Amino acid sequence: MSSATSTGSHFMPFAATEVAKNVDTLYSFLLWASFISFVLVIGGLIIFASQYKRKGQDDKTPYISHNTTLEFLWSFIPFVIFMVVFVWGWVVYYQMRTFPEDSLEVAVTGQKWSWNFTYKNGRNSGGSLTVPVGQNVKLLMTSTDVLHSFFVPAFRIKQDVIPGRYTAVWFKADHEGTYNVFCTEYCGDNHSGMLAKINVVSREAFDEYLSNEPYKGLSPVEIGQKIYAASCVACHTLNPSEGVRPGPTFHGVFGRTEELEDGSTVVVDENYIRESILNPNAKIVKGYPPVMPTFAGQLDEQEIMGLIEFLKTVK
Amino acid sequence: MASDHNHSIPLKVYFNILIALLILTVITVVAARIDFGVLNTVIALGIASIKATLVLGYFMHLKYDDKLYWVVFGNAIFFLILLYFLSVLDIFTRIPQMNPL
Amino acid sequence: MSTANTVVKQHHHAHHFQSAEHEYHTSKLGMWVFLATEILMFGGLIVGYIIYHQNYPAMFHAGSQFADWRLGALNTVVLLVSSLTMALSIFYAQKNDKGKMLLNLYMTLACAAIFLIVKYFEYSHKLHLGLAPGKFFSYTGPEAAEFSNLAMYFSFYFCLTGLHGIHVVIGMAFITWVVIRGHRGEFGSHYYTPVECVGLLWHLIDLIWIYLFPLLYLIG
Amino acid sequence: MASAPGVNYLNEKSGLMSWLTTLDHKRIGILYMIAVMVFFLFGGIFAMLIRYELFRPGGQLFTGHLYNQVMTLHGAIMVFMVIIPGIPAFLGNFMLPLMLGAKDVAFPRVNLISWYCLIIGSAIIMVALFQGGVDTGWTFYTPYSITTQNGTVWVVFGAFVVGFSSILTGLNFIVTVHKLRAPGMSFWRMPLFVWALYSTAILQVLATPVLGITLLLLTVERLLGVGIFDPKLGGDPVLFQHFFWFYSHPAVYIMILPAMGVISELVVTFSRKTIFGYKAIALSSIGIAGVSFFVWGHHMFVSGQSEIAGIVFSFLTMLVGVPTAIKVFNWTATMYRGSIRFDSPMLFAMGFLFLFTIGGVTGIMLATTAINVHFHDTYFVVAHFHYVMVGGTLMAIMGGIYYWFPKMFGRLVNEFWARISFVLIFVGFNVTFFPQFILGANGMPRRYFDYIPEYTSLNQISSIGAWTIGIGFLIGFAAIVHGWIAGEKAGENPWGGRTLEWQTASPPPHENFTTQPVVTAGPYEYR
Repeated sequence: MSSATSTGSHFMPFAATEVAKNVDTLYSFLLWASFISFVLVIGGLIIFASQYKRKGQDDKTPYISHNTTLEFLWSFIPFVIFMVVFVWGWVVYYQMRTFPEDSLEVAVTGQKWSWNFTYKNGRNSGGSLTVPVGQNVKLLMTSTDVLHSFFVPAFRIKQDVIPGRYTAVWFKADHEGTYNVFCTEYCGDNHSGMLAKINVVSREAFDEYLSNEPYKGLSPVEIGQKIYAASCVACHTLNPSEGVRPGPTFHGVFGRTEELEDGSTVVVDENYIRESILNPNAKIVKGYPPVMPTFAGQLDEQEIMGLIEFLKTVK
Repeated sequence: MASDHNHSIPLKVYFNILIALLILTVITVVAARIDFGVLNTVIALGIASIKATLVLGYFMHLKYDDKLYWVVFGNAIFFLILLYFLSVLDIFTRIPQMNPL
Repeated sequence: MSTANTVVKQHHHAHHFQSAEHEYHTSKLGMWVFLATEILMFGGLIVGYIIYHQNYPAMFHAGSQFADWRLGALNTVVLLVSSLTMALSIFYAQKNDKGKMLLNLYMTLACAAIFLIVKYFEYSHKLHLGLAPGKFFSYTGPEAAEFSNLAMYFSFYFCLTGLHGIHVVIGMAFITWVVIRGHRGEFGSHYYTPVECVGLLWHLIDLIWIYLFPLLYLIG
Repeated sequence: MASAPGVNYLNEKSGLMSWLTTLDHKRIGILYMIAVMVFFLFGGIFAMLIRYELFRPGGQLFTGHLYNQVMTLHGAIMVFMVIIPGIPAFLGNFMLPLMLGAKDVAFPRVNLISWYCLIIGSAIIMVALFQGGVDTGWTFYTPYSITTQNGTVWVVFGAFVVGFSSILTGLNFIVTVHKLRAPGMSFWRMPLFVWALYSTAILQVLATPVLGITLLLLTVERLLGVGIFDPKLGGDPVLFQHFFWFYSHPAVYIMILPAMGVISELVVTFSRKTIFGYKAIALSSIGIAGVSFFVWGHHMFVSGQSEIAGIVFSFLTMLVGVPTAIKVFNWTATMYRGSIRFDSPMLFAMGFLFLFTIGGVTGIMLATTAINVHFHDTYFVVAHFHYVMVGGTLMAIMGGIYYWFPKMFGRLVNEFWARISFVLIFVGFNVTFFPQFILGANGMPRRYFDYIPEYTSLNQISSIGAWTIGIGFLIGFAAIVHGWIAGEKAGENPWGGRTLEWQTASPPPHENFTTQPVVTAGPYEYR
């Protein structure tokens, strides 16, 4: 069992896929090649600097204008190295971008500032993706608002997510564990909060996860808590001490009287919460930007109810 | 004196060039009425380029002037074509992906 | 500097140049480099136009049906003639023929004005139909129903012709400046750099129109 | 035109108006110096605030919204208002005519207009601060930049005006190099700084107009909603990136090429030895300028660009590495059997070589498609471009100022404080940015206001380094201001330079040379 925080070689994070290992091999080759060329140049610089200090005001220096052989060599050798690196990079990139036929396909939607994953059987999951170990997984991704980018350091994959178009990545995780997902295309106020997790689990655990009712045996409050952790946490705190985020805090939100942009007030009740989830820009609390995306179509009635019940408990 | 180095182009040449340009305008309008399929754009831009060459060569004196001006202008055209081709290299080689759902 | 006793005013070249001829060639190179930047600026927009034209050929075809090729052709002829008169004004400046030089410059101005008037009628016709760029697009005919992004053709149409039109106006301002100096008798065979440089700008404006005409009016 | 002894460009006229309306390239150079130093101060303050915010995870000073505005302004100011005009418009303006043996640049009025374009453009950018700010990042990627606050229009339009400044400077330099060389100054006798400025000018003239039209379209997009880059209206946001990087990649070389030119001058003078491989360095400047137009897609490997385009751009990018490597090797070889003095300009030149080499080799990593996928938009990229932009260009600016300071003001900068500033900047720089390579390799994305706790310790090291750099630059600037007012009088040629600018008085008279110099040999004849 490995987690996303355990480290791999040469400052890289843990490599959880075959492709990631291939990337690391190329990377360590480059690291060593870079180190050697750096030592050659800077070593030369330091040696010359210490050897040839100015001795007096009338020092004479030899007139060396050029040396064709030497100049050819130090143009040609880097060129050859660059070409080797280019072809090697191409081979690994080809592997990264050739999609296997037998993939588990998952639809990914990025929106400000959360990730949403939908399986083919309609199972929907916000904020975390569960996949089986040793299985090719193809993610088909799009965005509902601006550019985002789907980045999993442990898999060494990254792909921009573009509104109006589908882009794709694939991976085959060889180790069970939980891995970080970051958004790496700047997308606004809470870009750095647009995180998700990939849970790589055994085949059995995955089958159970997919076949189960997602909320079997959970109370509405617990359902709401899960939804909050997946979709709301990036913009709303549970406690003001957690810092300032783009949206109002949920601390004591239920029953609170909020002042709106137009100066009117509204009491936060079930209807207001429901409206704010499905049509967020209808009533904006004063002092906050109108940036929340709609969750209509992403949360079903059971989940909205759960969220409302959960918010009642946040005090 | 500036004029010492100027090849004075005979007036007749200017008028001939105008006539050539007008004829080419007629040709391009006529050509647009006939459907050549994908070649439509190529033909239209080809005729435009012939016209542009005439304007550059005679009205703007490139044919007679310092070759350096030609290099400057040629560079602009070259990098413009580069902008087009390398952008298109991406846009028309993308593999479309479908929503699985 | 020449000491020839002519009726025209003498031009004194700036003192960081060795001679008037040095100044003439330097100015002209500067003008050509400037034209290169103009080519790349317009070119970027034209490249965008061609790429989207390839993406949405049917929509652009539908859009170009609204551009009246007869008016476009008329404007092409007008600009080609103005290019000739501009070239002739330089020719007569070199020949020290002040009257004919000015006559040709006035003819160039007249052509530019005709161009803008035609453009005005084209614009008002389109705006009247609601074929405005971007969010002001309000046309509701059958083409708009068929192509949801028909507004994009008109966005390009107005951006390209608008930027070109601004250049026509700027060009006219420069020609007017040359006319005023010409009336003062500053130009002749010894010194006609401003006439030539403004001429180069004017020809470039013509050159760009030579491409815009088939792109916007003819192919679709 | 002969002028009386003791009369130079600084004291021949006085009063603020004589400066604001001057057509003298040297005075315009000084105007650029003041403007760029002021802008750098602003950009630097923003950098310090960013590092304070990132000292710990979670919010310290700002909300995410405010942080993104600070981050955007840091980027936009440093790129458009400091580093791009930094060397060409300031050192270049001052030195180019002197090095060519000319009295001025070809179009002095255009030169002054270009300074005003910079100032007006910058003022317009500043207006955005009072119009709700701007939080797009300096790259203005669509569709985010279409949807976010109204201040964006001001910044985009301001950058468009600043672009004109760059175009006009480049235009002036190209024409000056072609038409105003002193008698005998053939192309192969031009100093390498002039070659570098010439290559830069080509880039400025050919690349900047495309940025101009792109930013203009973005402005129109926001005002009229034309939909050319808006996916909702059928536009392609990736095409915006193509257009943007068609300029902004060459812009990277607009920033670094003149720095390379400065280093060529410094290494030669302080080694008192002719340059090794003059033609190779000169041609590699032109080569870099040319190839730099072909490589922009390497900023877009994961942008949704096609794989084929990615491969082609990766290949072309590798080609840029070759002329860059040639330069580094040639500078090092120039020091072989030289007679080296370690005055502060030379220290900055050696610091440049050290940092630029690191920036260069990490550049090759980033050019490799497979590795770029992991590193793209992480702190690895942030570290890489700071190594070339700060470690490269700013080191060269500092070295260049100290080197040409006696030429500009006839005085010397205090050597002790200059060296202190070098040590602080050099050490602080590595402490700041080396940890960022590791952060990036570990996966920390850039433009993050907050980060996961695993990244804390490296971020803290980085912040401490940043404040060290800040102090180093403050000391350096204080030394410059002190040198201007009360520096020790320098001789005509304190470093023993051989290029033409050292053949006239320091500071030079109004039209540079009392008698027209005639060139009979190459620029670095140390025999």
